[in-house]
Amino acid sequence: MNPVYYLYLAALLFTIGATGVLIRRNAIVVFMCIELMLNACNLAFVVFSRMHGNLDGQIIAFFTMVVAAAEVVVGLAIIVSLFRTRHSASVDDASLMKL
Amino acid sequence: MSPQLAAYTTSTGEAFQFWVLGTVAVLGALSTVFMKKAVHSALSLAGTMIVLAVFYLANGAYFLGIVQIVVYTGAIMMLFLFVVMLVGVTAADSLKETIKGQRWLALLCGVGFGVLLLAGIANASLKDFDGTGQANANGNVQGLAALIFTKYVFAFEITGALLITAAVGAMVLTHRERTERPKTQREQSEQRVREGKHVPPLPAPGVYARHNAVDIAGLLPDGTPSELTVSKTLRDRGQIRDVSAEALGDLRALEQRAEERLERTPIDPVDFKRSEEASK
Amino acid sequence: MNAENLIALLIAAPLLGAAVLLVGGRRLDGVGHWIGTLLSTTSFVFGVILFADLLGKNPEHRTLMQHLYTWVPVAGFQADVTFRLDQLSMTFVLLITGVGSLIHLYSVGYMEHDERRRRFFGYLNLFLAAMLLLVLADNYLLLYVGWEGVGLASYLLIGFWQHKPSAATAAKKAFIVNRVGDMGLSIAIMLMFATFGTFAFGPVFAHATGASEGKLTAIGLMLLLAACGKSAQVPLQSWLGDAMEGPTPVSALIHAATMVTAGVYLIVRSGAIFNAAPDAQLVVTVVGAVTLLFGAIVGCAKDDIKKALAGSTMSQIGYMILAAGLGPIGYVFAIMHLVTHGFFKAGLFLGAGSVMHGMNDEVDMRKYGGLRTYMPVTFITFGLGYLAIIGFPGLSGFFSKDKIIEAAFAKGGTEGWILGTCALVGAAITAFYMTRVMLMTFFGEKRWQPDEHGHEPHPHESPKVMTIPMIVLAVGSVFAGGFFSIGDRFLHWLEPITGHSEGNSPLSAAAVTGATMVCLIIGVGIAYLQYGRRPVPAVAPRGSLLTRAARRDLLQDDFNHVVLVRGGEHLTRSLVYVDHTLVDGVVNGTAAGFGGLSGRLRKLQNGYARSYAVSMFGGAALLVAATLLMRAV
Amino acid sequence: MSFPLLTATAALPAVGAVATAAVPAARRTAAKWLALLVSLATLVLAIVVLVRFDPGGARYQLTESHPWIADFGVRYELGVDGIAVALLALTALLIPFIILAGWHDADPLETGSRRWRPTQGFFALILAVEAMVIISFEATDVFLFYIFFEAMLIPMYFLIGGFGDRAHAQGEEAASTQRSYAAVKFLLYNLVGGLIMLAAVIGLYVVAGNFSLQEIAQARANGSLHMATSTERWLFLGFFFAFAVKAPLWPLHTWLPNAMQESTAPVAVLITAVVDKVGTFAMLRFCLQLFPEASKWATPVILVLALISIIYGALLAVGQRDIKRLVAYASISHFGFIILGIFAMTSQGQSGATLYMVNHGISTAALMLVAGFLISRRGSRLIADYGGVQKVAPVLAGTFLIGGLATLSLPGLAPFVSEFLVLVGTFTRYPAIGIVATFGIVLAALYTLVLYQRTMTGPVKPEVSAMPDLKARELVVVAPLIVLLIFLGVYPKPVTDIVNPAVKQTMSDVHKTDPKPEVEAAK
Repeated sequence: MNPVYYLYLAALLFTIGATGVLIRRNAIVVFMCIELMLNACNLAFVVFSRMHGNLDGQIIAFFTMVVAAAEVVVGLAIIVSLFRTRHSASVDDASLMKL
Repeated sequence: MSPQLAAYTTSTGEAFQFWVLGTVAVLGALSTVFMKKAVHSALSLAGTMIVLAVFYLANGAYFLGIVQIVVYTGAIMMLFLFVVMLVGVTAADSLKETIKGQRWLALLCGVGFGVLLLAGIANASLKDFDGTGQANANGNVQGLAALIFTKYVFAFEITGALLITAAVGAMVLTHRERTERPKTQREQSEQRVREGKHVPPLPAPGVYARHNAVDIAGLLPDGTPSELTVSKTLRDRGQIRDVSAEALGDLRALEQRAEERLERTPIDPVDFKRSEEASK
Repeated sequence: MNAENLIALLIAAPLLGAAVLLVGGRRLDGVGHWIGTLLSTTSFVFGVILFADLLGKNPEHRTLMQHLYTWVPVAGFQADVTFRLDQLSMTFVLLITGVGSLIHLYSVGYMEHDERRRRFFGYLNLFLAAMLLLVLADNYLLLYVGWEGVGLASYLLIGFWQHKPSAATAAKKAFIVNRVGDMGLSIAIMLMFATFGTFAFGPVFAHATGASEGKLTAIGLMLLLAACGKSAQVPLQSWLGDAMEGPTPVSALIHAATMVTAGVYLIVRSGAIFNAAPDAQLVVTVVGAVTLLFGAIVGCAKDDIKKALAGSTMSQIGYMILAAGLGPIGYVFAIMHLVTHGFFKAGLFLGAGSVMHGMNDEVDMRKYGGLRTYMPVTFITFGLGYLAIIGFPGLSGFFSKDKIIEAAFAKGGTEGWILGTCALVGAAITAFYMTRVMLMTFFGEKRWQPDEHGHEPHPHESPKVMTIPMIVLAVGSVFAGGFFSIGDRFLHWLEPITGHSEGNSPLSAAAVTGATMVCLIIGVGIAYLQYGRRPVPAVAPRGSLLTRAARRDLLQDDFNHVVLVRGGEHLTRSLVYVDHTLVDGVVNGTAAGFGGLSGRLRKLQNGYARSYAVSMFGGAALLVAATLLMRAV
Repeated sequence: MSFPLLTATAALPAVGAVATAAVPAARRTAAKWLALLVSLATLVLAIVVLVRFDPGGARYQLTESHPWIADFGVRYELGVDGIAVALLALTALLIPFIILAGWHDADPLETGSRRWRPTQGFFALILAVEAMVIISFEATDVFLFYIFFEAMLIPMYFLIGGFGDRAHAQGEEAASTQRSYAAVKFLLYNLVGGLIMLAAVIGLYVVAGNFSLQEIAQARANGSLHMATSTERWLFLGFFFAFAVKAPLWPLHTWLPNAMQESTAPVAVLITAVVDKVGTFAMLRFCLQLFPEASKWATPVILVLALISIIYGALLAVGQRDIKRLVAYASISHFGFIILGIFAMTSQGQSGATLYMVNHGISTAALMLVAGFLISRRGSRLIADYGGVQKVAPVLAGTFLIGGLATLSLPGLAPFVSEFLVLVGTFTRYPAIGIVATFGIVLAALYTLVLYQRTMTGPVKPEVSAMPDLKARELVVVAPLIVLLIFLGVYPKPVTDIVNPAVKQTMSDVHKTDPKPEVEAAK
């Protein structure tokens, strides 16, 4: 088996995650989908690392994880405070930006 | 694992592992997206992540594989579950689309993007795999550490700053400072009177002391259930148990027995039958 | 001191007067009229000095040039402020300053009770300066300055009583109709520049024969258009009648003696061009002939004394234009008639002014009658002027008009006959309408009545300051013609400038004179029968179709009104509409279109983050597609 | 290095604008005097420029050149030729009069708020416009010119939208709606023009590699810079469009009547007498020098448009009911003459057009400012609201008449010389167009005299019966303009001497010579 298949898998997961972001309304699920996309990327990075024979790809994946953690913390905080004020976790309810 | 795993071609074992776990990962991803309840989504995602951790290990990223399980699946996904618990269940859980055309556009874009991406990967000449054997010669963790603290030290420091900022930010966002005195009970009741709805306290759940579970709606005098008596979360989840029919059936039976004893003509057998059914 | 240097002073004196009087303000109210008169007279004195100087020279060297400065120097286009004083301009200078000074004097009395008299004299001086500039200019552009300058002065003076809407309208009309003529002059100048590369008199006339006849005809016709405007010739005659709204001295000076004859000056001055363009000349004669009949017919029907005289002016200038169109046969006589006409017509207008002065500014002749006993001096001077204009033998008009009729016949061929006949008929009509004016004003019963305030006019003779100019002019109208004609003095004086030829008249001079006399008698006779023998009705009878048309200036004004004024109003109004709705509408429509489009596009911005995400995702997909495509290609 | 005189002429009003804006709210009068003094000092500098300029010398004089944005070859390059000097002097001359005429136009209605400083703003904006116009006349770098050509819009926008006539028939609210409509219209029209020009400026850079007018013109002249015919034409159109909007040429004119109608008279003068001149000036300097062949190619169309402007503007002026609008349409007609003169491509036409720019500036200023005084007295712009003013305010009526006569190009007043030169210049090459344009002078007489008749003559209307005559300040504004009109009408040589060499250069740029007359009669 060629390790390229990992890349196909990563692409597939990424696409599924992206589609999920678009069709789910629950902010928490949307966030999960984003995590899925990030993980798909991480997989790709790790495979690239293997492909090139150095560890830089893994480093990037590592950073991605850190950033994802930070993002999840802030994002969930936003969801919680949003839920507190509007009693809803729907992303569609946060549409004040329209005219 | 042995270094040759990370060589140009993979062993049959890895191939087998890939196909099995890959299928699991995809299914997990799909159910993350399509499960109706957020908890199920979270669990599916956790599954996918564990599979990915295994893949990391298979690709020679031992450190990341462990981190993925410990930090990601262990910490972050738990955070998700906590939030799901906090937020509870809302109407947003419904998979019904509210924006016109959104779903079709999303699927179209998704399929298009995916196909293109896959085509792109297929197109790229990715024949050469050096494998991580060389890089992991001194141990994967040591290799990573050497890089992080030399080449990527600035990025690492900045990431640290980011994490601190995120932590502070999360606290600021969720922290609620009372800027005004909380309303006293008296003020609350005055407000209720002024608004003219629910002047008395909300009715309690439970019917006739036969049922005292919180998920059973109280019955109004005509025998119909009152939504107000059940907590909103249960209502949103649709987890109300309606016992009104049973109560009405009991009433009918009681009345019938009274009729029989008083030797009057029995009333309306059809109604009776229905109430029997309902009570089953 | 050289005589040339005096030329600029001729103009400077009245210009100074105008500046002082108009800028000086109220302080000068007490002496303004005398300053104006003095400066006008100064100019006349300079004129006389220069005249004496010219007479002392050989006829061939009687042209004085004074170059002041270069006016507009642009590559290839050289306009200088240069004055040319030759016999022709000298004649005009004397006429203008002479008659002008007399009329200044007259106005001192006539305008005595007008609070804005100072300004009136300022305008009169301005007119003199402009008119002198017109006749002294050595190139057409400078002439154009004078030409429009007199137009401006005329505008200001016609509208002098501008609180009267009729006066303001008449002034505006005069200026605008004149502008149409001016357009002709400017086109003529442009044509000259394009043809000759210059528009100075000397070079243009010297090379006139070198240009193609088509160009010359065009120049000639444009000059004729200019002359028509200024000299109130058909078809641009309509303003002259209305111009009588101005104070009477203005009518005398500007609209009888001097300014309106500028057209004749222009044609005679441009003789070299017309001589080389016979077609243009023919048109000139036709215009002249038509106008002389037109003016005469209009003059017959008017009851307003000034308007009757205005019709007469038009008609007399028609004679001059006719003569000028005849070429060298007629130039001299055109100018001679112009000078004699200047005398008698100014005299007649001053007389009319004197009558009005005594009659509470009544102008309707039907309300006069029998005035000869009340104002004898006016009667006599007016009478002499009358005899002069109808061509009574021995008086000025007889000599000058007779010569023009002769010259018309001398043109030869059918044209000669037609033009001559027109001139003869014109003479008869002149005799008719002038006799009518005379009879209605000074003879018959008195017909005046108290006005609506109950003031009955008390006709009285005008003060000396007014009668003296009238007397001087009357003397001129009696003797000028004879003085000029005896020994062909005037002919010899002007010949070096205009040239002269005898032509070949089919009739002898005596025959023409005889025919003229017959016409004269017929005209006077009919008038006497109609107005002398019968009492004049105080209210005008309805009259025949022709009379009614003539009262309305032969409907020419109505035509102008309907076609030009109304049409113009409609045109401008619809253009305003078009500008607002179409030109501006396109712009506003574009703006509204963008507004609508942005309203539509705004709906795409529905505020749902997921919607935006879809477009981002779609964009990303497109980018991937583009990348792949680029790699594939 | 010598003293940067040209920079100084532009910098002085710019600094003055800042200083004026900084004057404290309570010291309104000080701000006015400061602005006036700055404008007078600028006039002095302009006169120094005029004196130092040698008509017989090099084409561009008093040049300054410093690198600015080196990467794109943009330089801070100034220099004046005869045409620019004349217009520079005109601008510097008119601004003091505009300031003096608008002395009370921006006084705040209620003097309470200490932060409210409209007066300072008004005068600062005028000075800012002056600085930008002056530098546009001086710039010989296309990019530099473009910057200020566009930047001018900003202060103008606020002048139009922020300050209007006090009294308004439909009340203050309607007035401010109409004002902002006019201001936005002005801005949008000119921005669109500017945008298209920007594209052309960039295109020019792509083709030529730098922005220096002199270098490009020289390279064009000696053939070292070749442009494809279509490229040249497109670039020309880009430039011309912007200038035609600014000028304005039919059918891009509709912003002018609105802008002039809604702004105060001094600002209206600023628009038509100063700012719009940049458009016609730029046609002469940039269109003809940079794109001679394309200019010749476009000439027939431009001439016809100019002709339409002349007749159309005059006819619409006849049909107006609003004094300021009438003057605006008259200006459109006059701009038609200027453009006609420029594109007739004869020495007379171009000298006449330059002279026309100067004269039109002065004559419109005279007419419009007097009209402004009139309007401020009665509080109405409608012609029908006046009548018989001559009787109660003869000096006002007299100056108004002289302004009107200048507008109708009466010989003896300055505009006549220029108008006639334009007509002659056009006629020698295009007789038919010359003749039709001559109709413009008849129509000019019509609209001017109708305006005068309806407002000044006739019976005195009760509303105007107490109208005061011109005050000393107003006379100080009008009298010098009238003197100048007469002086330049009688003796235009000082201006033509400065302009002629520059026109000769331009004529050689476009490789055109004057048509020869049929008969060489001139000595």
